[in-house]
Amino acid sequence: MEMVPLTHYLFLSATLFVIGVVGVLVRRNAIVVFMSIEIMLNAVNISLIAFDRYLNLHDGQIFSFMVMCVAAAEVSVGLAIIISLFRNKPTINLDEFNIMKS
Amino acid sequence: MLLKLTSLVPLYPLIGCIINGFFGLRIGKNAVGLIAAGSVGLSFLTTLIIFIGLVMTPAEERVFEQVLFTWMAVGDFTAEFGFQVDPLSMTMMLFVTGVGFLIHVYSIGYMHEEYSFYRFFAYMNLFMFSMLLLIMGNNFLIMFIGWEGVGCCSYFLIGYYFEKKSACDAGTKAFVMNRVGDFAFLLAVMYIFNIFGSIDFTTVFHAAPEKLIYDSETVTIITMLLFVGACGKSAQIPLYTWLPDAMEGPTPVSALIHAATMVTAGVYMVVRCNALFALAPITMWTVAFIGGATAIFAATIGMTQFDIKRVLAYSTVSQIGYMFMAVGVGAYTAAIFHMVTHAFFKACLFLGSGSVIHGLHGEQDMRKMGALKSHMPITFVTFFVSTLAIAGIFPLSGFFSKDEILYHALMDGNFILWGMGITGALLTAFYMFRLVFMTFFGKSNVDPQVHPHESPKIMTMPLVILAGLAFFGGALGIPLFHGWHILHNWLEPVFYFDMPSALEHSAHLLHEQGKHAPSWSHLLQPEGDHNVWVEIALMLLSLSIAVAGIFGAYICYIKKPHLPDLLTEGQWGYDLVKNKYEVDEIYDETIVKPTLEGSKLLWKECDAKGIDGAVNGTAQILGWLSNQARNFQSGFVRNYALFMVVGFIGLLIVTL
Amino acid sequence: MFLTFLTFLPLLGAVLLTLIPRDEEGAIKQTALAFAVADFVLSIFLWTNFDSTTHEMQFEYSVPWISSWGVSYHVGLDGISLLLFIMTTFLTMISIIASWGVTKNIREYMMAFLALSTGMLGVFISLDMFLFYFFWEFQLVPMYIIIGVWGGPRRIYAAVKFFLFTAVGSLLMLVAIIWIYKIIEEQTGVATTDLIFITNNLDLPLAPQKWLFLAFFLAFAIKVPMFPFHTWLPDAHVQAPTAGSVILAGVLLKMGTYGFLRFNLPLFPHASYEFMPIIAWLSIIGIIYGALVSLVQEDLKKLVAYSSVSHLGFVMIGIFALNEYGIQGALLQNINHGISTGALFLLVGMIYDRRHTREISEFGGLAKVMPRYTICFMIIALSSIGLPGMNGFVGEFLILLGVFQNNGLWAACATSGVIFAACYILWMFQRVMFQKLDNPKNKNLPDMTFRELLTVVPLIILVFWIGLYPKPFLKTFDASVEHLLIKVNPDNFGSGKSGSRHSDHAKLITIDEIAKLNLANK
Amino acid sequence: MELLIFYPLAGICIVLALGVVINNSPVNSAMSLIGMMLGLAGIFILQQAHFIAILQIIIYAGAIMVLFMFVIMLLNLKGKGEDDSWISRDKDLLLTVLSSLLAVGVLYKIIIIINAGDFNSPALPPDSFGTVREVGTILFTKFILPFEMASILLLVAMIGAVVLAKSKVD
Repeated sequence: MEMVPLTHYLFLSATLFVIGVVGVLVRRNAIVVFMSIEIMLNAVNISLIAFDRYLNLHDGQIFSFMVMCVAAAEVSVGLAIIISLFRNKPTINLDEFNIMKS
Repeated sequence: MLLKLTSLVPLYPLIGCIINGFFGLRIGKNAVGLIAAGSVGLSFLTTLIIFIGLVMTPAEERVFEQVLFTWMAVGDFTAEFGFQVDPLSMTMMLFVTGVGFLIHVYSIGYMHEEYSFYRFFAYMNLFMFSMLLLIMGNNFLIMFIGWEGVGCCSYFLIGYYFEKKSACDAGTKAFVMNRVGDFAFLLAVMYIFNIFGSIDFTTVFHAAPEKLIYDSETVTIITMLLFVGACGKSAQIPLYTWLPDAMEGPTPVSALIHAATMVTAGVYMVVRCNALFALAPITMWTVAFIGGATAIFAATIGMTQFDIKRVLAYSTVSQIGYMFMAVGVGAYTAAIFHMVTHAFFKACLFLGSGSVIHGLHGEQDMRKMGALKSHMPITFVTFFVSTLAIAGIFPLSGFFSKDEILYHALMDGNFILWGMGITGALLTAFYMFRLVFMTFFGKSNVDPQVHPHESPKIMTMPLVILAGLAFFGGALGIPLFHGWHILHNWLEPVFYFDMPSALEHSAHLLHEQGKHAPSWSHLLQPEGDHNVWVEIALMLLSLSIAVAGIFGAYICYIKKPHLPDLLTEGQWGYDLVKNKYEVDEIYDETIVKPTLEGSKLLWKECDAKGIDGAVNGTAQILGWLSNQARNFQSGFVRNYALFMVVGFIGLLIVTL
Repeated sequence: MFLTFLTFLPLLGAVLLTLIPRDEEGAIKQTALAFAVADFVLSIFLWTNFDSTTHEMQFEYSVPWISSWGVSYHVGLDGISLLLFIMTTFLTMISIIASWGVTKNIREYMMAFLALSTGMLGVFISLDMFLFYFFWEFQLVPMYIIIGVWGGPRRIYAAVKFFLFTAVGSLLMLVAIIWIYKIIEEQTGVATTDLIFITNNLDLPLAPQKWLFLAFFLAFAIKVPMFPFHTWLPDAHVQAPTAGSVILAGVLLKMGTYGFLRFNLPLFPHASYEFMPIIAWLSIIGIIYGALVSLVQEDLKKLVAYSSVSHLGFVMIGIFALNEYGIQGALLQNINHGISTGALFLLVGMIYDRRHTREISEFGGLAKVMPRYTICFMIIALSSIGLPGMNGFVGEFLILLGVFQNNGLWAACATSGVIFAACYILWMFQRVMFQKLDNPKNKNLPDMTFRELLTVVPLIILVFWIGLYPKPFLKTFDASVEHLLIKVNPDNFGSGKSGSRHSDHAKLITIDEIAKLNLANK
Repeated sequence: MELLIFYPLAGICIVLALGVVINNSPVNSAMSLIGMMLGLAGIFILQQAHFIAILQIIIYAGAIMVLFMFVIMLLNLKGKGEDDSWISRDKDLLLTVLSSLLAVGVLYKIIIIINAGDFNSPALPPDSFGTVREVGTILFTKFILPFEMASILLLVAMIGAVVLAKSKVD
């Protein structure tokens, strides 16, 4: 039973990461942007675990655990922001919010 | 011992000037006039005393130097403030202070009803001080102080009636043209210091033969620059246009500055530097020819002018041309002799014309004069005597001095020079008598409500003295009889220049530089014999020329008054000469306008657009750049994310 | 210690001014004037007990400031900087008297002036590169404020332009100072910015010398407005208040020339020798260009500004004649220019206060109405033309003499500047003073008041004093210029290199000297 | 044999990830995201990282996605996706092209690196590699500080979320 080579995992993580990035850049809907960020974080987890297993260490896993905490925190705060954004303007289309324009 | 008083001579006019300058208004007109004339009189007396002192000392050591203090001392350049008295400067001092004194007395009367009486006399005294400084200075820098001081005072005095724009323009023009001359003079002084390491007359002129090679480039450049300086000051061909305009000033000013003293400063300077000029034959020829050319050129213009003072101004320019001609051929004594006699009769002519103008309450145009003979007897007599003198009629001084110049021009110079001289003499006789006939003889076309009157005593008395001097001035240089030429014996030691040893040194220096010495034998043959018959013949010839000129004037202006109009109307030659060959206009077009346009161009284009443009340009570019950068802050979160990603990827690409 | 006190006295005055309430205008002016007069009088003592036989620095005082970098507060005066120092205090006093008429928040005005005075004095006395740079930047700020707040209509543009021009120039200088700091550290092991130590020990091949020379050159050329960098001067002068113009023309421009003499010539002698022709031609262009452009100016102050570009062209060509006539002439011309142009600006300011216009066409025939004013204006005009017997001529003649030693053509072109000077000044003088009094507004202009006379008469006295008896001034320059020339004259460039090698022993002593000096003052 | 499991799982994950990005309505994309999370959990198990897999399911698939669904429902966005026609916008077309190009560039780069390195022979870890016990012991011995930090982080996030959401209500 040969093992799945590491490169495949890295390849998978890379593609997922890229999809996440494209999602963030392209979509105007705040919620979907958040989801793409989640995808990017997961992509990172995959490569962590892959290396972890390859190097026979547990640090990767601890790190991905931390990533998950951060992700959770980030989602909660992000969604709270979206809600408050939604309150002052009835849309969550990111392009509406360009008051910061110089 | 008596010579110790030299520093007093310039001091009196200076004190006079300061007193008049500061307290003029308070002490009233008579006091101001008294102080001014008195100070010049005092300096004249001290000059006489010094003259006596100088005559008593034996001929060889008749050079007395008195140094007051070191003015500038930097490195091995030292300029002391000192005076030098030798026969040459003594003659100059004598006639400058003498004529100056008479003119001061005259101007007390002439300027009486002027409001700023004190200002006039303050400037006149300042002028006397600078002129004396120029004459008595013992080095080039002191001469230069006098040189520019004189130019500056002539600027003030020409612009005395400062309400009149023409007077101010004339003053500025005079000062700037003098400045052009001073520019060349300054360069010459620097060149001299560069070669001799000192600017004192004694050291420079003694070292001249050793240091300078005969007819070498350096000596020619120095002497050329000195001559340009002299032209600027003595109004010769290229730089003469300021003198006729200087007639805007009051008449005593024209008499003192533009006839007797300042304009002769150039001749004095060239004569003083004869040691340098003797080594530069090319410059000597240019001096002679420019002198001759100016003599004729100015005489022709003089013939066509109708303003009485303009005629006299052009006659001054032409007479100084004679002096330069004499200097050019090496006859320095003749030049000084003519300068002295010229001071006498020209001052008398100017003062005479002043009293005519004074009598006619400011009328200067000859066409509105005539038959003043009866109204102004004294002025007429003195004027007539001086005109005879300037024309060169036998017993009077003009005859002797002019004849001597013509003689030397023929003997030492060449035939063309002599020809110029003779035609000049003819023209001088003609226009001088034209002036006399138009003003004093003929029918009186003075406009009726002006009734001419004789000038007061204080004005006519100097006229009489000057006329006397003009009459007996010839005694200074009686030709033919050996030893009778007082001036020659008096000035001879100053002009002694040992040409053979100078040529030896030059040949020696040339050998050192490896160049071969050209043959200078033609210079070494002895002085031509002074055969008497040639001189007498010349005298008779010039006398007849003068008489011919007078007769011509008599025909044109007394016998057939309409003849001149007949001959001249329509002729383009006449019109050309009438408006002074358009020299002024040419200068305007070629020099004044282009500089003004050029500097406007410089200012607008180079400064405003060029450099400022560049500076403001960079400012605008920076502004534009920062504007572009502003667009990056588009406010869309997405763009920021994109920049982050792009940045990150760029890093990635760079590092991997 | 005396020198530091003298320099910071005006600053002390400025601080004290804050205590006086704003509306006590009389008191403010009096105290400001008191400080300026005290400063001037004390600086006279500097000159009286200045020993002009040695070139060494006098009234020296050194205390370590930032010892880790080797920067020490090292001040001192020598022949070159002494007279400039005194002229600064003198002109500050004169300009404070001249600004009696200023009403707009006079307190800040006086404070800015006194601070400016300290900045300028600091520049002339500092013998440490870092300190020099500090004062060099410090004096910019008050001048910027003076032009910016109390100036004419376009003052903001002029002030900003003035500030940027000088600041940009001095940045390059800072780079050069740091580079020198590095070189000195390599060569002698002692990391210090002490100018005296560097002047004695710095020994560079030609190439770096050239670059360093250019860096300093740019900074100082902008300050002395040399030809291409001069456009800030007319704007700054036109918009600055009268007193500001006097100080700007009288002192600030001299910092540039002083900088050349203190930095460029002694530190980079070989480069100065190489660059002599270029700078000579630049100054000649400056002379003729300045004179020509001022010929067609309509605004009086702009005319005087361009004339100072021309005068300082003379000074620059004098300095780079690299012989004692040229440099002594240039130093003297520095003082003369300060006096004559300062006085010209005072006089122009006076008619500006009366008529609130500087257009020449607005005036005419003032001689009838204001005789005293005309006489003063005439004397100052003639002195700036360079009439012999007045101060301008002495300086100009020495400079031209020095330049003639090197090259006749340069001297000829420079002397032609003298003719143009006569043209534009006399033409201006004629249009303003003479001719008919047709403009009704000029009919009843009051003549000069006593206070105005008080500002101009001392300058006129100085004009005649330097003109007729310049010996005391020339004597002060003698020793220092002699010393400067030993370094600069060409035949010891070559030996300069080997010279510093074999006499290292001698050099080392100076290092201990510096150390000792610092200890002594602890 | 593991490859047989790995490829389908990876494929599903990629497809679902694309679904998240492409789907117009946020609900569909939320659903596909949940699917992807579960797929990933499977991959983790494949990697013997059992602890992380369980966590993945509980935290990601469970908590975070629930939160998403909650917010979507709260703001009733489910029908609103259509104005979000992200393809047709002009300016952003440039953006998409640019980002996809970049993505391809990065992928290409990563592939080069991966092939260059000799990663593909993973060591064989002992059976108890990814179990909860082992990871737990390490977590509470070596990494106790990060663990506590994480708890504080979560606390802060909670307070933040509450403050942000609450203040607007009253």
